[in-house]
Amino acid sequence: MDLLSFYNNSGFAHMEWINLIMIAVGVIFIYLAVTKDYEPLLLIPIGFGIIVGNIPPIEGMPLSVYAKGSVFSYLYLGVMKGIYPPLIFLGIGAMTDFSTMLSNPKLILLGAAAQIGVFLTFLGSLFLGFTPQQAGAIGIIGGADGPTAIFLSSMLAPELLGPIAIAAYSYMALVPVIQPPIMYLFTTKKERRIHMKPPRQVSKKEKIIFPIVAFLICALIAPGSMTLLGMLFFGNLLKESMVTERLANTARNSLIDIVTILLGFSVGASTQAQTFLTSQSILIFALGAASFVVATMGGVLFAKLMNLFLKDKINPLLGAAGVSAVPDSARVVHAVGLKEDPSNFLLMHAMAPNVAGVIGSAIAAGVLWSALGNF
Amino acid sequence: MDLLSFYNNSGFAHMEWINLIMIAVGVIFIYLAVTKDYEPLLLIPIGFGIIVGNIPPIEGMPLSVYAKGSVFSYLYLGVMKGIYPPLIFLGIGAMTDFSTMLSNPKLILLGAAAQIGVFLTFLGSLFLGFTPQQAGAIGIIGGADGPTAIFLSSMLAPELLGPIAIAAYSYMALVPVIQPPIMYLFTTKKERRIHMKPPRQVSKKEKIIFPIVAFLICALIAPGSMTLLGMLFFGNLLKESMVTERLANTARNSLIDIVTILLGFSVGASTQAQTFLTSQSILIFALGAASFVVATMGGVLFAKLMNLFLKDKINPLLGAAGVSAVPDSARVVHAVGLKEDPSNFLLMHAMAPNVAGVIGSAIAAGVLWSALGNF
Amino acid sequence: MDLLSFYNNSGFAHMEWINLIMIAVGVIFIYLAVTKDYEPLLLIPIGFGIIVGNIPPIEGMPLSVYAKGSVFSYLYLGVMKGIYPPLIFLGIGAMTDFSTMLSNPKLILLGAAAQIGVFLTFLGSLFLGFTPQQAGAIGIIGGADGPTAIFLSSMLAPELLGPIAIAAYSYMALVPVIQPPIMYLFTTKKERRIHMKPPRQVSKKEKIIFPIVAFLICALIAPGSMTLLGMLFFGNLLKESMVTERLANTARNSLIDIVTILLGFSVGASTQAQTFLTSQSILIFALGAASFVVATMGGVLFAKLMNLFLKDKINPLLGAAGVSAVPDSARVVHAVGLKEDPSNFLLMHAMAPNVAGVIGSAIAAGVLWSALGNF
Amino acid sequence: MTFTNIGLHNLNQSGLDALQFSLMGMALVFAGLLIIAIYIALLPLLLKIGTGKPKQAETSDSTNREEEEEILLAIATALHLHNNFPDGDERITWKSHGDMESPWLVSGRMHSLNSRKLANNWNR
Amino acid sequence: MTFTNIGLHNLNQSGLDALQFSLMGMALVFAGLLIIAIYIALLPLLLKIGTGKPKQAETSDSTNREEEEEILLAIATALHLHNNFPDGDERITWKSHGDMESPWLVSGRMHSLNSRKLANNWNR
Amino acid sequence: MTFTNIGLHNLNQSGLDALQFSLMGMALVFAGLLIIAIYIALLPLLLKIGTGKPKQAETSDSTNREEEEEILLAIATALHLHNNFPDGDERITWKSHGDMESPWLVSGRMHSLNSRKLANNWNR
Ligand code: NA
Ligand code: NA
Ligand code: NA
Repeated sequence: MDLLSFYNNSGFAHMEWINLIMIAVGVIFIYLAVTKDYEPLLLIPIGFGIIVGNIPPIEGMPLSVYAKGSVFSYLYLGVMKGIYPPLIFLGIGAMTDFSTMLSNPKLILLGAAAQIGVFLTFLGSLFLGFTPQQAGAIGIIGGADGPTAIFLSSMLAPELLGPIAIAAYSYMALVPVIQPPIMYLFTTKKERRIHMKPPRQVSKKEKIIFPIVAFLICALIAPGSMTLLGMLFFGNLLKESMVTERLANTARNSLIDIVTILLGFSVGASTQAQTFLTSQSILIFALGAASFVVATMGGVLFAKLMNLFLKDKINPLLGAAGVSAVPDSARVVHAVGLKEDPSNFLLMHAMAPNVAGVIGSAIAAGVLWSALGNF
Repeated sequence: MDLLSFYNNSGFAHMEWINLIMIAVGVIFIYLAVTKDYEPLLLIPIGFGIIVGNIPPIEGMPLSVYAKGSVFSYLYLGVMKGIYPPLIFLGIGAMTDFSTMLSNPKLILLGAAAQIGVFLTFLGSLFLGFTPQQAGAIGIIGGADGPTAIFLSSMLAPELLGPIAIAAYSYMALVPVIQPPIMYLFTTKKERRIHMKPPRQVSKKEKIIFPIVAFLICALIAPGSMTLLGMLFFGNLLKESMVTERLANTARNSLIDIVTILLGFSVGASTQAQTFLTSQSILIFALGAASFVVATMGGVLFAKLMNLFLKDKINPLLGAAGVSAVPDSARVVHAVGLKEDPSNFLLMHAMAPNVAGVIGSAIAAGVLWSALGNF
Repeated sequence: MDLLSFYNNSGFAHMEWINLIMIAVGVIFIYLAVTKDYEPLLLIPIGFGIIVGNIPPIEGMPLSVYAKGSVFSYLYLGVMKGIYPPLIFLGIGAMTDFSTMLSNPKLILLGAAAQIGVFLTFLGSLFLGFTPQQAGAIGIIGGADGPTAIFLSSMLAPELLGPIAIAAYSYMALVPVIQPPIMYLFTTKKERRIHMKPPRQVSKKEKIIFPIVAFLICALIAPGSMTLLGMLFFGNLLKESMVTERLANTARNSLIDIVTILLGFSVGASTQAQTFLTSQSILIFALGAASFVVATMGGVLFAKLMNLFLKDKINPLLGAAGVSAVPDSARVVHAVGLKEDPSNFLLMHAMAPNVAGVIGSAIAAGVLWSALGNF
Repeated sequence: MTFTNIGLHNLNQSGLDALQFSLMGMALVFAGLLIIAIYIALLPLLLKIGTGKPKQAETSDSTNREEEEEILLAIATALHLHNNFPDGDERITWKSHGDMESPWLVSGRMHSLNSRKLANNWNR
Repeated sequence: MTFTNIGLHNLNQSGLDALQFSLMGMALVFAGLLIIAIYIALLPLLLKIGTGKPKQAETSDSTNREEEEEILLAIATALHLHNNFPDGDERITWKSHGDMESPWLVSGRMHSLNSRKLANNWNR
Repeated sequence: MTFTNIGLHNLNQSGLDALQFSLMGMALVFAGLLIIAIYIALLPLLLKIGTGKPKQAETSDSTNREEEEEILLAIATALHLHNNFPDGDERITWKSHGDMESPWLVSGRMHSLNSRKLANNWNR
């Protein structure tokens, strides 16, 4: 009980430089969120979680997310068991307006095309020696959808959940940096200037029927997507039915906020440098970046392919919104379009491939899960 | 990994016609909620849950509420362990104003009389060959109170929870259809035109003391009702004490909404046709309907019985509100009263037997539980 | 199934006079909260919980917090596992403004000095024969911080959690009664009249950096404080970052309210007279009172000690706010100051030692936990 | 992971032809979203057919009269409640429309109770 | 369930006389609600007796003066806070009244702090 | 607990010197809060040094022009959205600013998207 034993029980005794690196990463996340407004709702909880997770815990004391019986381990259960992501999807469903998608169904296919990033990254990860389960979980980073990535990792490769989640959210935050160069590279100035027709009005009836039918289609084709899409479309039905406004309101406010806080913090706190900073993690970050690039390419090029057959040309920038990363990639599309032609307003149109991309990657996750899961 | 194996992993391969029937039931629930405004806060979550629960899951994959380790099974835990119903009662308590009941205590007895439906249905279920535990759980459908029915089923007969919950909520939604004929049958035109005296003002002090004393009375008589009524009166104290307004507010908004979403959805999702569509379920629906009819009769006839002794006659329509189904049966009473005499306003008076009926069926549930539970 | 067996199953059969005493205590808690506005957000849930917890449960039926499988036992899990207190700290963090503390860092030391109450009570409890673990948990009552006391008790001495929690909250509610005499005793009229300089403006940048750095300092010195302070400073970062306003809002409203309801109620319901009314509990209450007195003395006397060295004298009343009991002890300081000199406004200045006291007792709890925990 | 295991042979392990699987996966994603797109494109047509028939204006008159009557009753109820129940004394609570803080909301409910009889209020 | 087991004999199985039990159950439900009803009917009388005695107007004067003084102090505090603490700089937060966004709320608290001494504010 | 075990010997049991431990504990509490106090006292100085250097007004001009241009674009977008998308038809939802119920919020986002290039907006 002397000074030495106190020192040995303090964080100073066990702090390693790799923990300091991770703490610096956490601080950078918070800095980016505060000063650059990059996805602050995700980066601040994750960033602070990283800082907390890299304080060296006292040997045997129930402190870290990995310590049996610790409070953080209970909060982390919602990540490990895959409970938080569907609840977030419930809230997102209660926020999402599928109107533009309903008014221009052609744009939905762009959300399918962008999923090429998922499968190419899957193949790349296999090539580099990851197991099929790990490769599937890494591939889904290309879906650009945080909750989907966390859900699939927790089911297929929980040992990689930390790096996959951090990679997914980092790149989602960096969408305004990653996507524009690729969009410029694969489109001509003339293409970027294509104006879209204003969408038609969508009736209440169409909006109410949509979540039910869309759920049935997706769940029958890929039952593995039932958990995420069931909650997404359930939330949307709560919103569109007009008679459950108070439930939709709670789902898209208190509920999603509580889950976002717990999810972000505990994912961040799971990144102890000792298990996080491995060569695997670096590979995952490289694969994740590649996957975002490929997905963006996939969307843009598929739009150009569709234009070969369509009379009313699609602005191929919209393809980039197919990666999802809702709603940031839609905003990036809008911003690039505006740069080229200050009268070209793509934001609302970009929401169609954007939300279709969410559905698309949930289907992809369902397919990967059902084929690769260890049941 | 060929087309055939994909087909075998899809929902198409395992879909049976009984699942399609259940999906149609789910769609009908949603349709009734949207177009007819029947209990939408319950029917929409349950309806969508039924649809989700009847997508054939992939063998061995953790998808359905019954699959170990699935997300839905974790959400369903709150149903199975009986956790959601008391939390809903907390919110209901924080919403309920017991003023009319406090101003006219005679009307409370109507809420007791309607519980005859519970015990007659219990006897009927026994007669038809159900076990005593199952019969108790089926009887409580006559309590016309969703959370109470779910709570008691989860404790006495979890294997029947699905049909009992669906029956209870269906009939609660159909109260405006079921009750009026019985009310007309057992009352004369003159009785239906009886006007009630305006209630007296109730002091703050009475309102604050009420939940404490009422809880003590009920819990001492039937300790089994402690869980539900403890939460109901706790919520009411939060509301009436005036010093915990923020807690009451959260209990009757975010908290009850979150629990309602999870409860409704997971109860719905537990109705897989393969286990749900049995001859037992059909019997339960028949018994449930009978139980609502008997409960309504019980309330109306007891009011007429009381009138034999009272100077200030009670409008016997108020007896129908004793079944609870808060606040729908009170509204039905009001509507029937208005039809007969456009100057007869029964709504507020009907709230007294209405909330008394909630307390009454919670006591009945406590009695059934303590006598029939397998401890 | 006759009248006798019903009587034996009722609460009347098993009610003992010690249960009636506890029920009276619960009623007194509610009475104090309603009529005197003493900490109603805590006393009303705890008070009603005490009433519920002292209804004699039916033998073997899953009713009480201690009965395996009961609903209340699930709600109580959040207490036993120490989950509720950090979530409450998250909400408190999202409410707390550290500005005054940042503008006058000298006052922080008063929050350290008041923790003398914790360690002297620890020694006193040891002297009286409690085990070191129990003594640590009792000592923290002097921290005057409900969630910290519950957290440490659940980790060190769960068998004493009930009495410790009730003692902590009782004395926190009685701060306006306990502190003033001590404050008068140890200060002169002249000292009580010392005016404080108005605090300086604190920049946004300082406020954002503060929770991160303060967390690192505390967690490295006492990693055992990581759970509580991690959440406290996380909540504060959500508030101060300005970009996560919606998360901060949910943390300080819905989330903290839900947890407060569940925590208060289940702590109250854990006070069954049969296990609660022991000689140990009486000792704990005596030690708790002593600990509040010592803590107040510690703060006041340390302020006078500091004045020996400072040019700008500190009003020693501010020392009393160092015990935390946020924000009541700060209000008491303000009220006593106003009594002496109607132009002396100490409220804002008292918030500095007040919130420093929260941090101080969390550090003390971390130190006690890491040294005394059974890992 | 030791990087010793890089190579194309990884794409064909433990019975999984990864390339074929990926093509199949993309096909399923496209299939799902394509069917949704087709459904969306066809729905307005279907709805037009569906609502073509029941557009019979015959019942509207009697319905309107019945409805009007009910509105008058609802207003009467509302006024009655407003006059006889002092503020804050009664809130019927929960379900469908949250707290009923004003008697006008109660009247709204009364009205909607009546309108349950109306068949074609799906479009509201 | 095979429907082969229908019959009155089911009402008397495994030691449970279902009919007697049901009667007892209804009796308990009535007992609970009847006692509540009686309690409610008697409470106003009890409260009248209870408040009959302490209706001594003697303390009201000194209390009022003390209270008034405190109100003045509270207003002074409020003005002081308003002038010396720029907007948004300090929120004392949590407990009892939620966020204290305006100094007037603080003053309200100060006042209620004082009023704790008042014995008969139960009726407010 | 039987009260038979009262005494100073309890302060030195099972290898724990309770007195020394308590002193150490108080020291740690003081250490933590003292370091925080020192940090707080020094931070404004550090921030002054930190912001002393980058106060180069050179980029401000080009930045301002670029920014102004973007503001105009944002306003144009806002007006476009307002005119072409009937109320309630589109809410982009979630993240960063909650529901975007008015096109002005969208424009605010557009603007902040652009301002990501600005280096020294930490102080806003
Ligand atoms: Na996607
Ligand atoms: Na009932
Ligand atoms: Na403290």
